[in-house]
Amino acid sequence: MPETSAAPRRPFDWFALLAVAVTAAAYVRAIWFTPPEMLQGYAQKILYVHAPSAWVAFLAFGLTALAGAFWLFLRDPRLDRFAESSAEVGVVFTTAVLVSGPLWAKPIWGTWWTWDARLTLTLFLWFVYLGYLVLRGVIPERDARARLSAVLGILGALLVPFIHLSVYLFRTMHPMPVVANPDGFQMPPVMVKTFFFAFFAFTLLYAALVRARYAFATDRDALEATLDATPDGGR
Amino acid sequence: MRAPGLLAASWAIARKDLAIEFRTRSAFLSSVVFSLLAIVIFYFAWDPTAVGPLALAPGVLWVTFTFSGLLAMHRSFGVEAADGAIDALLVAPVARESIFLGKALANVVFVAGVQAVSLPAIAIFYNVPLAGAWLPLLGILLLATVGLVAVGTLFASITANTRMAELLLPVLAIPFFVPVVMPAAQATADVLSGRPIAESFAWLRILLAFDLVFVYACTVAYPFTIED
Amino acid sequence: MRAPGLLAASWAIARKDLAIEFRTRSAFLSSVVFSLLAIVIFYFAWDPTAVGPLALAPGVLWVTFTFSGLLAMHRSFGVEAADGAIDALLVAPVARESIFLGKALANVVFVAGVQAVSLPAIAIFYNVPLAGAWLPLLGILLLATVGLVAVGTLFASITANTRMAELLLPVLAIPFFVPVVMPAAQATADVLSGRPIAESFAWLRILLAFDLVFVYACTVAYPFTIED
Amino acid sequence: MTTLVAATGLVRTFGARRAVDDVSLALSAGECLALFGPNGAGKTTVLRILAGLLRPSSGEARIGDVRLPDPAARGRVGLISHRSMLYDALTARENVRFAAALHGVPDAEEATVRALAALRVADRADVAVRSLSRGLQQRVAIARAIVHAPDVLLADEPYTGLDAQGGAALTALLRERRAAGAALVVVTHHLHEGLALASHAAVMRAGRFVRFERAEGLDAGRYATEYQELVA
Amino acid sequence: MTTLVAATGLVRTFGARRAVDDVSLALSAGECLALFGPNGAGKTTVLRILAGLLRPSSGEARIGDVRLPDPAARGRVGLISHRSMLYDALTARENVRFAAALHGVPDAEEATVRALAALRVADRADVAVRSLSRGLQQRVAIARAIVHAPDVLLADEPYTGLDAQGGAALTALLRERRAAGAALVVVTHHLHEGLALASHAAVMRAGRFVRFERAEGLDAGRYATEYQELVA
Ligand code: HEM
Ligand SMILES: Nc1ncnc2c1ncn2[C@@H]1O[C@H](COP(=O)(O)OP(=O)(O)OP(=O)(O)O)[C@@H](O)[C@H]1O
Ligand SMILES: Nc1ncnc2c1ncn2[C@@H]1O[C@H](COP(=O)(O)OP(=O)(O)OP(=O)(O)O)[C@@H](O)[C@H]1O
Ligand SMILES: [Mg+2]
Ligand SMILES: [Mg+2]
Repeated sequence: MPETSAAPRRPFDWFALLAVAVTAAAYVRAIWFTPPEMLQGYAQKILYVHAPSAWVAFLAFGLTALAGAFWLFLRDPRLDRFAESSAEVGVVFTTAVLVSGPLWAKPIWGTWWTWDARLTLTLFLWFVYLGYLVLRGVIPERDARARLSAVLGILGALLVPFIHLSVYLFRTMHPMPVVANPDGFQMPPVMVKTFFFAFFAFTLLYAALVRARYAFATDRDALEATLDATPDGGR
Repeated sequence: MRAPGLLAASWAIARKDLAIEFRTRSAFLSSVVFSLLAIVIFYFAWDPTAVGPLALAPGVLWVTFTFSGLLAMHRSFGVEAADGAIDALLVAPVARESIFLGKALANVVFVAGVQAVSLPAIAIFYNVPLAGAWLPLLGILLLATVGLVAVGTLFASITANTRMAELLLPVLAIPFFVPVVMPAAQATADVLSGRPIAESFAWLRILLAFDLVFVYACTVAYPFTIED
Repeated sequence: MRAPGLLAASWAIARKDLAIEFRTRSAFLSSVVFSLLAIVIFYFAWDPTAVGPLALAPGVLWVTFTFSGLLAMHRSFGVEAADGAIDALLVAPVARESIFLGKALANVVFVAGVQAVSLPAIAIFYNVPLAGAWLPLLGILLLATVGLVAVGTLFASITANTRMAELLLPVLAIPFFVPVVMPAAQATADVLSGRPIAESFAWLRILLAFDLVFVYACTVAYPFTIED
Repeated sequence: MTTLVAATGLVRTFGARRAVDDVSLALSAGECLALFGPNGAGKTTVLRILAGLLRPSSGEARIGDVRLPDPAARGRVGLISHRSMLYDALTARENVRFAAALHGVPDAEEATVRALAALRVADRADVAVRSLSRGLQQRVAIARAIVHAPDVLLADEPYTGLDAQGGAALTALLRERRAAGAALVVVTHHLHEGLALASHAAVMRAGRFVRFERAEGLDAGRYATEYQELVA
Repeated sequence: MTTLVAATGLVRTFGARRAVDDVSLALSAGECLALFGPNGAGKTTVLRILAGLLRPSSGEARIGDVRLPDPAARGRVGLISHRSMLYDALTARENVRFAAALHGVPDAEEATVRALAALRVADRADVAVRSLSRGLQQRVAIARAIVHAPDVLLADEPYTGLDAQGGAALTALLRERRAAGAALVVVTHHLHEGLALASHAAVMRAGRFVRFERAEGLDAGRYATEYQELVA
């Protein structure tokens, strides 16, 4: 067996640094330069983590499904690596929504959890993609893994509107969209600006995380290749 | 020698699956007993003084159908995986969609058979007046069963070849069952409490849309789950 | 070369089983997700305006544990049956009781691990105040789990070699689960509604008696389930 | 002569292991390839690709002039694999008849009876396959694979578990298929047995064909010696 | 010479079928019985009874002077069966080491390495058994069966799937076990292979031993002809 080569050294990830810096800036602005909300007080600051995380989670899963769909036709391993990375990052952000939401709910609604439509939808999204990751984990073979998880990713995307619809009919308590509200913005402009800044920051952060995770997947696949390609007595 | 068409092949596969299930009749019998037991254990898991049986019944019904359906769908690919028989299906000159349709058809028949027995049972145990509700209930059952089976059959095919099929199948499938089970249970509750079926149309529409989207999507997706 | 004693052999078998389960961690993760899903789908199966979550919680908890436990026990003999590995265990010079004890031990560990995650989840989702109820709940859980696993493991062994294990297991086991699940659910309900544990002693005594009788009986009965 | 099986540049990786590594072959009607090679050489993987069960990582396989996995190509193939591919709750007859139905065999009932008789299991045709001994199951598996008189027969260690009578029946059957214009690939570890059947012989090692030639006129003893050296 | 395996009047019925019908045999240390017979003759069933896996309908089997299925008797047996008896999620090493632990082998780790090396699968010892080819799995199954140096080795068509190297390794191993004073029963359909190994030879047919004799000095060619007639 050849010397196990260490993963190739990558140049410093300036992009990640930038993303972290912008996110930090968004927070500095949110915490010190944006007034607290009148009724909710400082608890409302959670919004700046909560809503952008939700946005990124949806984005991540949408892209996972898209990458899967393209994989089925192009069979390009890079698409699968992207789907894998995006799903994992998406689960992290969904978890952030599911943690920040209850943290916020406790002081505002007086309960950690309620079976509101949006909460439920988020929870099931989380389940679907946890399932996605588990499925990936039990299929050792790379092509089969890419193929089956692509199918699951696409069906998952089809599922979201149905869950949305059915839980919406069930009952709802969560604030209606504040930004994309037909009656116009319902936040003071300074808050709205901070709000969008945070969205932008989180989107950057998503891109940076996926990029790093993707690089890891590339290295891992390359490493597997060098390990396994060793001749082994004709077997 | 002409390869059989889509429907002929589906039918041959469904018949074979049903032959296996009914060979000893015990698979069907066990499924029925399983449903009955689930219904009974649900009864005992709750304090009947705290929760009225009529409020429990629709939920029990649908949770029971969900789990017994999952078992049936797990089995339907289990028999293929055991000695590699699925390979023989894949080598045969039938469209892969027909494998899916055949298995789904067998599953619908099987699950519907189980439901036909457990529905009256639940009516008796939980003292639910079914008399006037038969027809709407049948409609709900049919709509929901088709959706459950389509999704469940697809996922059973995905998980059949992993070493964790019986665990992974519910994990993957249950989130997809939510938009079926919830509307079905709500519509059932409405119907059982004597409200006119028109009030449940919103629920039924979800079910119908789900069936249309997922029967199609799963049939199209199935070939991708088996090629290797 | 001395054959290992009862406990050493049980331990070796339990370790092997846990190694298989945790090889990828996915078996455990799936079991946890399965429990969470069951908890959640139960919620949606019932109309929350008709049935309060606090009234539902104990039943949901125990039904969920029952089914996820059954899955774990089914798996534990499934891995033996797949390539005939159970034969290798039977040829080995270990007491047959130790096969039972080893598998049951692994199952208790596995099921308890799953419970450790799903208990807080149900507390959050169903808005159940666990704060003061931890200790009594733990006692109830332990007592009930031992009983469930003893009976479930035995029946999993019986059904493993039939071509219907996954159906037959619940059919055989659930009737035996009733005297565990009902007292456990009742005691849980009592504890959660803030009554002192002393009020549940009648239930706990049933659980304890069940454990004693069935751990012993199943250990003794096990060898008969495998001889051929 | 028409080419019935053609493979060009087949590669199949599992993870990073190249189980099959640049394999090409072509067989015409009436030809029979005996495929030899040590354990793990990739023989089964090649067969599964040719049956359309496994997608090659690169390269392509054709049956006649249809590319796999097109159903028209698959229907002409018969596969005998490591596993029985039978439903053990069904009887031998039901298993074989089901295969006949899937292939659209015109007189399924009669073809079933003939296939089972050819393998000498007609007398056990109506018990569940589960209660047959290993060799009897193998016979049923073979009957299932040939009930539709495939143009291409892929046999992975088909003699496994067969007794002398079963082996003779199988040999007769393989010869008959060849005579009827089918192309055969037979994987076996028994060089003499394989060479006696074959028109071509190939040796795989570490995923590659390291030898491929016409078998007629080969000296079996010498071939065996050379084989030992080749794969050592 | 101590009798290691003794069976008297074994009968085993499945429903109405007498799979084994009044079989008796006795083998001493260092003896090896080659067991021949057509498919469905009852060979596997006899082996499973001798391993303590199947209770005879009547008759009894002993290992040394302990009657089966007493654990003391079972522990001295090693079994190679039709099925691999491996946990396919575990690696070869883990499988074999687990078997060693169950048998109380003093230095389990070392015995494992030795067994895997003897079967020439040491280089694939650390991948899940699931991803090994059939022949490699068979090697691991054999390693598992002999890791505790059993006094009685029961081998049901043990050459199945093995290539030349694997077959040679197995033959060496069987000889070594014999030399070490074990008693062996080897079921095979290859008369020459079996006779070359054995001290005794037996032919089963329809559940009965129809021939049983010392193998040394038998003429293999003639034996084969007579066998054909016997089982025809
Ligand atoms: C308890 C768990 C919670 C979850 C899972 C959750 C989930 C979500 C999701 C998925 C979004 C973005 C998608 C959308 O706009 O539809 C969102 C946005 C938002 N959430 Fe929550 N939420 C939770 C709790 C809360 C609480 C307690 C509050 C405050 C009372 C809150 C206030 C908001 C606001 C203001 C938005 C922004 C709406 C917009 O984008 O227009 N959330 N939440
Ligand atoms: N699903 C799989 N996952 C990982 N590796 C695999 C898989 N299938 C086969 N392999 C590996 O590919 C190689 C070739 O396997 P294959 O089964 O084709 O060998 P073979 O020539 O048929 O061997 P044998 O004579 O033992 O049957 C082996 O090293 C095997 O371990
Ligand atoms: N579990 C069972 N149920 C019913 N019949 C059985 C069972 N096991 C074996 N038999 C029957 O008993 C007879 C002997 O089977 P056995 O497996 O011992 O044969 P064998 O000599 O090993 O054959 P082979 O060479 O094919 O392996 C066969 O007719 C078989 O069908
Ligand atoms: Mg092979
Ligand atoms: Mg046999």
